[in-house]
Amino acid sequence: MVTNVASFGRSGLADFVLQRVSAVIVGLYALCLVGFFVTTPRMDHAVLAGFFESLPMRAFTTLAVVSLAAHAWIGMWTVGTDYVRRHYFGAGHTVYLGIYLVVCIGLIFVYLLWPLSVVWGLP
Amino acid sequence: MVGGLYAIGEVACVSVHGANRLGGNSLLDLVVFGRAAGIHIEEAMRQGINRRGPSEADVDRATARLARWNGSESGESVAELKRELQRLMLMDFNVFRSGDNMRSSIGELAGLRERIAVAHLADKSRVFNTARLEALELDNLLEVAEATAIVAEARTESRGAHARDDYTERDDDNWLCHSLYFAPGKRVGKRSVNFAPQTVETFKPTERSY
Amino acid sequence: MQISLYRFDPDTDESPRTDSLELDLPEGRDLMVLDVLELLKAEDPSIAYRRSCREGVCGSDGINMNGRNGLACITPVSEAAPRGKLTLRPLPGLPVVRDLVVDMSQFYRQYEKIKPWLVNDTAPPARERLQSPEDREKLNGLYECILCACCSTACPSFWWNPDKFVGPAGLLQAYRFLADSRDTATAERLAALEDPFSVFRCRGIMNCVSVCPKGLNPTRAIGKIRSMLLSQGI
Amino acid sequence: MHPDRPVNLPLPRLAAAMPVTAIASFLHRVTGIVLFAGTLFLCYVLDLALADEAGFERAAAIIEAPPGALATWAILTSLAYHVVAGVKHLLLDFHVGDSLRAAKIGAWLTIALAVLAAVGLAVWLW
Repeated sequence: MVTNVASFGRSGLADFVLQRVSAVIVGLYALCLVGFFVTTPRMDHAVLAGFFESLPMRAFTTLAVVSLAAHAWIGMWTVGTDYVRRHYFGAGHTVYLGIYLVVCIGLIFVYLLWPLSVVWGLP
Repeated sequence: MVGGLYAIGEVACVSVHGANRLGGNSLLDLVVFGRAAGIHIEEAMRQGINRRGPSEADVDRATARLARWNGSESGESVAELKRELQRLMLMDFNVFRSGDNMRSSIGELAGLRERIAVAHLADKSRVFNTARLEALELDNLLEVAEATAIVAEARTESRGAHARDDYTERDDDNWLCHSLYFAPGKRVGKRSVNFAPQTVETFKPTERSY
Repeated sequence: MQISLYRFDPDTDESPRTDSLELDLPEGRDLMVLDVLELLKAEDPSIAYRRSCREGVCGSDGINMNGRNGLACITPVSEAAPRGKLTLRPLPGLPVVRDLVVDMSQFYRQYEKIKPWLVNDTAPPARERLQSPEDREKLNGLYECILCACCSTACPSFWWNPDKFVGPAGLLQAYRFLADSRDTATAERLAALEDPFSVFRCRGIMNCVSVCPKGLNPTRAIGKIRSMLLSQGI
Repeated sequence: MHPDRPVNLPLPRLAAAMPVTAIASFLHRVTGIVLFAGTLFLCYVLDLALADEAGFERAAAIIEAPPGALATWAILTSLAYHVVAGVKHLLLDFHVGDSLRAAKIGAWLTIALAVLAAVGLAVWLW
């Protein structure tokens, strides 16, 4: 009866699971970065580039960036559909919501492409 | 008996808990007689109920009350009169009652009826007007209060929540019955408690002692 | 005592106003907020509010007292207004019919949506559908809801999406029937809640739990619904 | 229906009466939005720092200058709060701390940990 979690689309259950899985991935990635910064006594370009250019780290970054995009989209979509309501924005609220969501999607694309191009563009 | 009119719970006065039920809720009444009424209504609906529409006179009688309040221009307030009615009923028709007090209060109730008939409804607005509702309810409260008062005064015994200091004993010979009240003429009548069985073998009616 | 009262009469008012009132309270007694309203109404009969049983059973007099929802009849003035000034307003987020009376249609529609009745398509036994004491135990903390709407109208998610988010009151009842061993419509009930709004708009902020006059926990019930959805979805 | 009926929704008044659990949840949302906007800054700094030696020096200079330091502090504090509140949320999904009392303790704990992180970050950055 209930749509399978694996079948994406605007299912609340899928969003719910996706948001939590992506949260764990991004959280672990953030911890990994914090750990790296804390345990590295002297930081310079070579050390930083060296850290990011290893293949596992590139893969992890890619996974984290994709997770972040999914996580941010679900979160920002929820925020928008909460606050951009007729009560405050009048009859045109759907237009405002549309503009807001387009801006969010634009930023999310930047957040997808920019870090990936940087990390995979490393020598 | 009014065909098609069903009553259950306290309003039906089946008194499954006897005369001594002071407070709490009458769930037994609701569960047992609610189910019975439901089953009966379902059956009656299948067979078809004879109904007649309201007559002009019925409608006029109902709207006259409303028009009376809506037309009032000055007079005592509903809240004031309601407070007085509450005071009377609380003082003289509580659990412990005396004939003298009840008789004098019945006189005061009659006076109250005259005052309520010319009382004032200040708020005549149309949307969710609870002031009007309370005015109409005051009419109803007066009817119920007077019925309670007259029947209580007439029942010359003590039983359950009706404890008179001028008739302290229970009187099964005369009062093992329901009191009936007929508003036209303010007449009191009796109806026996049970149609059948007439005797209660398991629990013989007896005075309560602790 | 100083009282600030929200007033709106659609017959005469373009928009709501706030009346500042002064009331002498009897000494040495802590009145309930409903008593205060009754005293005010004796002075000015045009003040409108719902009330019935005056003991926290019927759920009619849910209002907003100093920013917090609750039943006027069982909220002492000292608790509602510890600093002495009492502010009475209608339940937030629902259209105001008049003064403290709100239009509950939206709230009832959400309640109706979750089909608040037992669904069982098997043939009924001769007497009644039995339930073990253990299964009956599971309904405790769920069935006691009196539909006063204090919880749903304290919930921002319900304020924003009253037409899509079922709200804590409705969801508590949804789980009451999901948890009932006699109900056979579990799968259908869950499917109706799977969209992004009905149940997933709950963010677990517990406003519902903190205002419920019956001490119930809709947030917990919503968590249980999500777990049921998850175990069905995987 | 009656579209002209007013709705009583005085947000500041209502917010002032809300329990700490609601405030903690609202902060979760606010920090999420801060992170969403701040990611642009992080992308920029990462791009610079990974480009070459000179870029790294410029990135370091940006983070050390007051506006950059403030932004970094705000983003990392938000991250700390968002992660702790997220863990609390995950626990709630497993029905841990779903009583009002436990949720209140959890909310205070989350806020306390975030304040600790904010102070720690301030010390580390300046």
